Amino acid sequence: MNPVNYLYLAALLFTIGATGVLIRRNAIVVFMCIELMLNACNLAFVTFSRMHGNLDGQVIAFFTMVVAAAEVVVGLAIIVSLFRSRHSASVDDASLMKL
Amino acid sequence: MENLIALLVAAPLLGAAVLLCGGRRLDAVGHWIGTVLAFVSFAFGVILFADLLGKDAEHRTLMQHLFSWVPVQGFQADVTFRLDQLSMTFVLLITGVGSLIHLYSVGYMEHDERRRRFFGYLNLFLAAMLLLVIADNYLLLYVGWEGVGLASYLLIGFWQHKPSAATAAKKAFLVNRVGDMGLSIAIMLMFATFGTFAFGPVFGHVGDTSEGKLTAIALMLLLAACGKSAQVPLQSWLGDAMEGPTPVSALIHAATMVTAGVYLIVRSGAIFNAAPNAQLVVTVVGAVTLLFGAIVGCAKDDIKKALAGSTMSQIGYMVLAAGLGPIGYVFAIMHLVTHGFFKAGLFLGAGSVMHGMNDEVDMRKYGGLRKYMPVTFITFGLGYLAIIGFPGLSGFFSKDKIIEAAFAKGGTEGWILGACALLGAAITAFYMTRVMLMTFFGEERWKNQPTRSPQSPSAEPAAEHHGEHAEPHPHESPKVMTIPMIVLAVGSVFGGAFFSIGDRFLHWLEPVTGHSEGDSPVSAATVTGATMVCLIIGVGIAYAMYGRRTVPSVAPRGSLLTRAARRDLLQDDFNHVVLVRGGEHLTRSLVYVDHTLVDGVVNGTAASVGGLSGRMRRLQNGFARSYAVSMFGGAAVLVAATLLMRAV
Amino acid sequence: MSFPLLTATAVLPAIGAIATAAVPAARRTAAKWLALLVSLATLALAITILVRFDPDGSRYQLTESHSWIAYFGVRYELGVDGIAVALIALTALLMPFIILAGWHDADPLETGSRRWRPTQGFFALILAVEAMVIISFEATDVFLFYIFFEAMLIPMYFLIGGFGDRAHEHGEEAASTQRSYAAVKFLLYNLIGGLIMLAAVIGLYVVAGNFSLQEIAQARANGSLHMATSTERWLFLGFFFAFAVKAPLWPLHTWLPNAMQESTAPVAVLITAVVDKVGTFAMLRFCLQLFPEASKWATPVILVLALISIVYGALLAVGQRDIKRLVAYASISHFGFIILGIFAMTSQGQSGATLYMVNHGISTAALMLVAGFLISRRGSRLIGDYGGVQKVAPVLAGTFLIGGLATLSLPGLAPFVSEFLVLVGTFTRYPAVGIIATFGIVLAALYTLVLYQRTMTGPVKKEVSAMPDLRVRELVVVAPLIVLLVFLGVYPKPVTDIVNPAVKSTLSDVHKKDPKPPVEAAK
Amino acid sequence: MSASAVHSLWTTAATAADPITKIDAPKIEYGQLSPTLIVVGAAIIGVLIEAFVPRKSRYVAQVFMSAVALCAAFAAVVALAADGYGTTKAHIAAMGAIAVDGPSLFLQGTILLAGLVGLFTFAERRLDPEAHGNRVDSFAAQAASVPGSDSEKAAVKAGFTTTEVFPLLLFAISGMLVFPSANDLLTLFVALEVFSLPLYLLCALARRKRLMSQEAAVKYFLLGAFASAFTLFGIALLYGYAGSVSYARIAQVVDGTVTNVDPALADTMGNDALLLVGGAMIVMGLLFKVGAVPFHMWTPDVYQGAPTPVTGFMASATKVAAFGALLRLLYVVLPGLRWDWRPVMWAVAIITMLGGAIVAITQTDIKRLLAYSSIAHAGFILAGVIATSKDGVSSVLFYLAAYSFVTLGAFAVVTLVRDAGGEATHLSKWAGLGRRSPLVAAVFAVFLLAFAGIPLTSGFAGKFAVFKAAAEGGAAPLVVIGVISSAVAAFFYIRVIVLMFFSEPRPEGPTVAVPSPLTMTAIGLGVVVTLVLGVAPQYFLDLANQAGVFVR
Repeated sequence: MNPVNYLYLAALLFTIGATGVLIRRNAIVVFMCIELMLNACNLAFVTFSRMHGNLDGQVIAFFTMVVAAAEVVVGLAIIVSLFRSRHSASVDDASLMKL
Repeated sequence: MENLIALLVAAPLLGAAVLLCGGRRLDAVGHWIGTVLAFVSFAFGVILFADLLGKDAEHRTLMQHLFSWVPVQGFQADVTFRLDQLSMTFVLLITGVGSLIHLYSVGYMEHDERRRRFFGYLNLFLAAMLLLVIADNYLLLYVGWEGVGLASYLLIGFWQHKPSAATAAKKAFLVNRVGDMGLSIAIMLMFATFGTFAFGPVFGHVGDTSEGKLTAIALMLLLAACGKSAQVPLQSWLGDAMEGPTPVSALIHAATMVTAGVYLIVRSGAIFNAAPNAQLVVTVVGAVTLLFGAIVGCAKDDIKKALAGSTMSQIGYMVLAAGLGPIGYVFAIMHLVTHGFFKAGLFLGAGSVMHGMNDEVDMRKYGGLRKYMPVTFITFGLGYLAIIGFPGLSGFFSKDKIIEAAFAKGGTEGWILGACALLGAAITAFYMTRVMLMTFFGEERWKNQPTRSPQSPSAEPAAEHHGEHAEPHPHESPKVMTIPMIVLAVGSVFGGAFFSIGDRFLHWLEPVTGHSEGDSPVSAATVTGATMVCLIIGVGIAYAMYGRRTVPSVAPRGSLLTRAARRDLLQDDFNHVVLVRGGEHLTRSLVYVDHTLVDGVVNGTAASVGGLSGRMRRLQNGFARSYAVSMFGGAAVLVAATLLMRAV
Repeated sequence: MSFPLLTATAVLPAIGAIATAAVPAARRTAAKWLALLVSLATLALAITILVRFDPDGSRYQLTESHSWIAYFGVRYELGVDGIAVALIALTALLMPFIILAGWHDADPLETGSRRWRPTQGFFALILAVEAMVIISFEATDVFLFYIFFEAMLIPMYFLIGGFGDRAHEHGEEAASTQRSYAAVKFLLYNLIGGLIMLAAVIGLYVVAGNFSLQEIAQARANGSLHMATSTERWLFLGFFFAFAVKAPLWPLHTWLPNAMQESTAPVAVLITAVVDKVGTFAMLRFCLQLFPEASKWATPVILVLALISIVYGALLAVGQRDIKRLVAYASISHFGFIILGIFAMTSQGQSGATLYMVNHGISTAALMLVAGFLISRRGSRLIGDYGGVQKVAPVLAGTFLIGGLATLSLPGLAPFVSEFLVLVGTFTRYPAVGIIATFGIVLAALYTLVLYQRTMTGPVKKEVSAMPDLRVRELVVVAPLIVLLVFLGVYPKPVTDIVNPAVKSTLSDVHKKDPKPPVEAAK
Repeated sequence: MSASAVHSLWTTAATAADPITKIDAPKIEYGQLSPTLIVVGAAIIGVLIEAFVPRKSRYVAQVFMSAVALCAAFAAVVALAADGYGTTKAHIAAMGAIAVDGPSLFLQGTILLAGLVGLFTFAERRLDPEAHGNRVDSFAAQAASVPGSDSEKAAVKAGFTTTEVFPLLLFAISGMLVFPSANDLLTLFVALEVFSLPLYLLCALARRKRLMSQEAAVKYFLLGAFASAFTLFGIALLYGYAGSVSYARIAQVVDGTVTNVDPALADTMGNDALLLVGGAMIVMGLLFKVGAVPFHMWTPDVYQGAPTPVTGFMASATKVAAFGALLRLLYVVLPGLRWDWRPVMWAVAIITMLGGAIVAITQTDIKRLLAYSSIAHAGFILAGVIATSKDGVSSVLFYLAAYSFVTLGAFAVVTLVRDAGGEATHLSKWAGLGRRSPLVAAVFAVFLLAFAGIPLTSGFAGKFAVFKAAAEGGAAPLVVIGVISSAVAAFFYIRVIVLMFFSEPRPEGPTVAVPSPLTMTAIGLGVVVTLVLGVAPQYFLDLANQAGVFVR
């Protein structure tokens, strides 16, 4: 089938992820949506690499995974500490600072 | 010899500086310093006069160039003095009368602890006035012009603790400023037209320029003259100026300063001659003022105010004469000099009376003073005869000549002006007789009643010691005061005759002012006759009203005209309503505008930015997700915009 | 190269400022004396400039030129023409008096830690202002000028906001809020003006490629640098706006009354007599030289604004209840005259304007400082709180009167000469404008005499009945100023001789000739 | 599925099928990468120190080692620059991954100095009162413990200190060093994450006001990750467009010198769409880092919540790095697209300048105020970026250098003004500071005036340089708006000065702590640089000018 469709899929996933970030409250879920966006990027990379017929994209995908993993480590650390001090993982609760 | 000219001014200026900066240690001798320096200046005047007489008529002009004052490309204002017959006349008048009045003041101000300063001011005035008359260009003249204004301001307001005095002083200065505006505009016009404002060049090139320009210049000069010489419409300050000590009224507001306007017109004769329309205006102003002043003079009960009115009207005569051109210049000056004598004498007499009457100025509280202060009575009487133009006395000659000249103007206006002059003569006779009778004759209305009219609290400390007791003890003034009065009386008796016999004065001045006999429709004799008739009528009426009947010590309500005249023919009320009130409203509203509009706009902008900030700030609501929304939106817009850029 | 006289004149007060600020808290008096001595030394330097300057020599003299920020094409270029010399002399001259007059204005209040050193700060700031003003008079590099034109706002700002009249009708708290309002207003007005000028400065660089006044002016003259008409006009407006705010010209004037009202008298003098002069000076030097055509294009509007300033300022002065505000509005009226003289573009007008800057400086200083002494005695700025002062303090009243008479430009005192020159210069080219401006002299008489009458004459108010007369220090401040007023009124030639050549060359920059009188009588 | 695609796939498969005789090792110019390598190495050593050095001596070891490393790295940068790598020998190192040229060296130097100053403020231990007899810095004793819990108290009692901040700092710096010199999109992305992640953590480590600190961390992290996801997708699209992530390659494709667009892509989506959308998304990621409107909203909250030393470091170094990357992206990769992105950037710059300045007016917290001012400054710098000229580049470089030191100094001063609850950041508490401690107030006033761009401060020189470049680049309206907004900005800087000097001090007002030489050097350096760059900027301007050329 036409690899371009994979691109459409990637774009779709990305949008879903972004929407999730915008509408979900729970920090963990928001974070997962971001991961989803990253994976959408990966898909796009792989597809492009396939279409261009060079391996750069696939290599980049690996990098992305590593970075995503690192982000998970940091992100979870932060979110967990927040959760422990507030007993809630809701992003909206964390709004001491405003205006 | 030229170098003496500067000394004329220097002497009194030195006096002023010493006395004003000297401090209290000079209090003891200050007045004598001032007086001596005044006489010194007079001495210089006499020497110079002798020198001038030594020369032949055509070369009687001394010039002294001191230094270049304001040199800017094309604009050359130098400190140069010019002493010709005209200036000389004034120099003698000013220094002569001035010195006498200094002398008089020594006695008059004896009890004032600020006497030193008084003499400082008097000297300052002499210096400024002399500068005015010997300046060789209009700008320097302007300096003297405002200088005398300043001196008059300081002297009118000399008793500054009296609000009325302070106000009068301010008023005098302001009204004069309006006149000065005219003078400065005139100078600008001259500079724009001739590229200079020195007498010689300007008069020399009058021929080369259009009549319109000249008329403009002349009218501006006239405005200045009106201010200084209290001519309608700028006359209102003179009456109030009587708040000043009497010697000041005598020197500044009778003999010298107020005549500066006449000097200006005569000095600028060349310009006026070339601008007949302007001359017509001058004559009209003169005629109106001489009637105005006379009428006001009739109504006043305050002896000084009455005299002030008369001054106004006499100067009206001079201005009228000056307006007539070469026909009248000489006589204007002549009347000016004689008036200087008798009016100064009259004022000094009035001062002497007040001195004896605890500074009472209301004539209705005088009466029968002749036997208490004989010298004053005689000198005052001579002055009186002089001013009404009693045959043989100085007023007779000078005024008569002016009336003739008025007729000699010819044409309808000649008749009208002449008529006014005659009428004026009649009224003069009336009000002066009234003053005379109310003061020196009739029963002694000051007996058994406390003087001191409440509305004028004690001015002179003289009153403060032998002040508040029931009734005054009229007494003759000390020698130091009477001597000047006597001298002036002599002058006012013989001055006119001396000048007129053989036309001495005419020949003396003619080189400067030029002279022409007009074509008078009526003979000199007729005019004299008419004047006599007017004189008799005036005196007669006055005698009927004030000599025969007893004078009520409280002023009767009087006719409408009288009441109007008491209030300077409502001219002050007009000023008050239109200028003062209107001005107050204007300034108040402007202050409001400045605060709300001009300032408000700025503050408003600032406030609106602040409000905007407050609103924008609410977007920052602390919710991470809404931040994300803005980012997402931003990204979307960014992408869309980029694509759009490519599309268009 | 020779001794950098101009730099020295500017640097000396700067060093003095630092030194003064460094004086330890306990030694206030030492700081005062130090400041006074520095200002006197600066005066000495200024006088040497006056002596070394040759009126008939080249246009800019004592020039110094060093590379500074080559990357911006900015050079450290100093040079003085007659106008600058006159104004530098004025500045250096007034400073000792200002310092002396403010001798006790900054003695510390109770509050504040012992490290808080208001006195040192006060005098240091004054000297800093002097340094910046002087160098902006000397700068012939637009950028250099701009930097100090802007930078001088900061010390002024602290002077206005930090130090005010001691006794205040509404108490110290209200006073400090009003002060900071005035200070902020001053700073924002001038800063906005300056920033708009910054845009114009950048624009000028883009067009001209460098900042050297002389180079650009020459290039304009010989046509090698062409500016599009619209560009020139925009740039001119950018410059003029800043200077008009500084001057101040109606309707950009409203900061001045607040600033002068809230600051102490010496600082008020500093504002109106010294700092504001930079604005008018800059119009003369930069606007006319850099943008001659645009200047001519804008002249009608500017003349009208100047006229409004004259009349409006005078009328508002009449309506004031606060002595200092009154003087402030009077100054606005006077600045109207100065600007009128500059843009009349006649030699009389511009010489008059320059002379006016000097004279106005001296006369306002005299009037304002005496007013300050008066206020410090009674502790109120309201005219209504006074009356009959001349009875109890005749010398004070006398000096006050002389200051007032100078303000209403009485002949024989210095301001008369300059005012008349301005009027004549304006009249020869724009008669109507000249005549309207003449009304200013009547109004001036009005507000001055009303002020004098209300405060000094009349029955003695009991609050003032115990008022002491001028002290020695105060006499030392006032007397020389009055002497100067009289001297320059009688013999202004020394100043005009210095100024005239500079004005001549300025006029040639704008290709204007004096209108010839139809009748050449003088020749 | 188009034929050509299959064909290309086969060919690659074929080449891949060939027996591999030898792999030629990639050529890495270690010397030229030394600055980065030193810092990374130091960071790793730091981790080891955490692991093996006893708690007592960690602090000293960490501080000493980091300081040495940063100085060494800076020395290396200077050496490289002196060796001409900034100008003549500028080239692309590490197989095209890293550019060693003027801008990167200049920015690396700036970042390293900023990092050093940041390190000093991190290491400050005199401000807080001693807890149980041992000095404490502004970081949580034990980040893991719940705020206010017993474990936290225990940690404090035990005198724990989070010395991990130093390795984290070093990692962040290393990422920032790479960021502006990255020469392909992948490196760019990795560098972005490398310096972002440590910052996220550092934000969470405040000793006082931990809830706010954690909140700041969460917001920063989530939004940052969100933004980097966009960046990554943008990278993917560009890769799709050009078939490569190397800047040079993409630039060539954009210019049309080479065309290797996969026909399949070409006919499905007009390939420019890929380019434009991808470019826009990457730029958006960078604009997020520089805090440009509308991607700025994290700035105030994070600046306020993070420990002040971190804020200072972040505010200066992040901006430097991000603008460096932005410049390189726009000047090296997308110059061919100038006419597409310039108008957009115009708009961004304008709203950033005005927005930042206007909102700042009504701020009541000094840290938030500085945050908004940093937004406004981002706008000014963007004006220089838009100039698209050599002058534009060098002016931006100069501005960044000047700005970063002022910012560090300002935040360092903020750490000094304290009351019972830690730093007294509410403006009302600053009232009358000038009376209590004139020196501190004066120093802070200097910084504020520099922010406001008053002449004789570095702020003015920078602003002038940027506006001048913009004007010459034909962006006169931008200059005017910039001038207006700096007038607005001036208002709130002045407000603070008024507060400090002209208003009466409160009785219960804050005290000013006497810092250790560390913070003193930080502040002193800030003042010195501010004044030197204000009075005699010539040398540094020349430096920036020489460094103004990107290697392609």
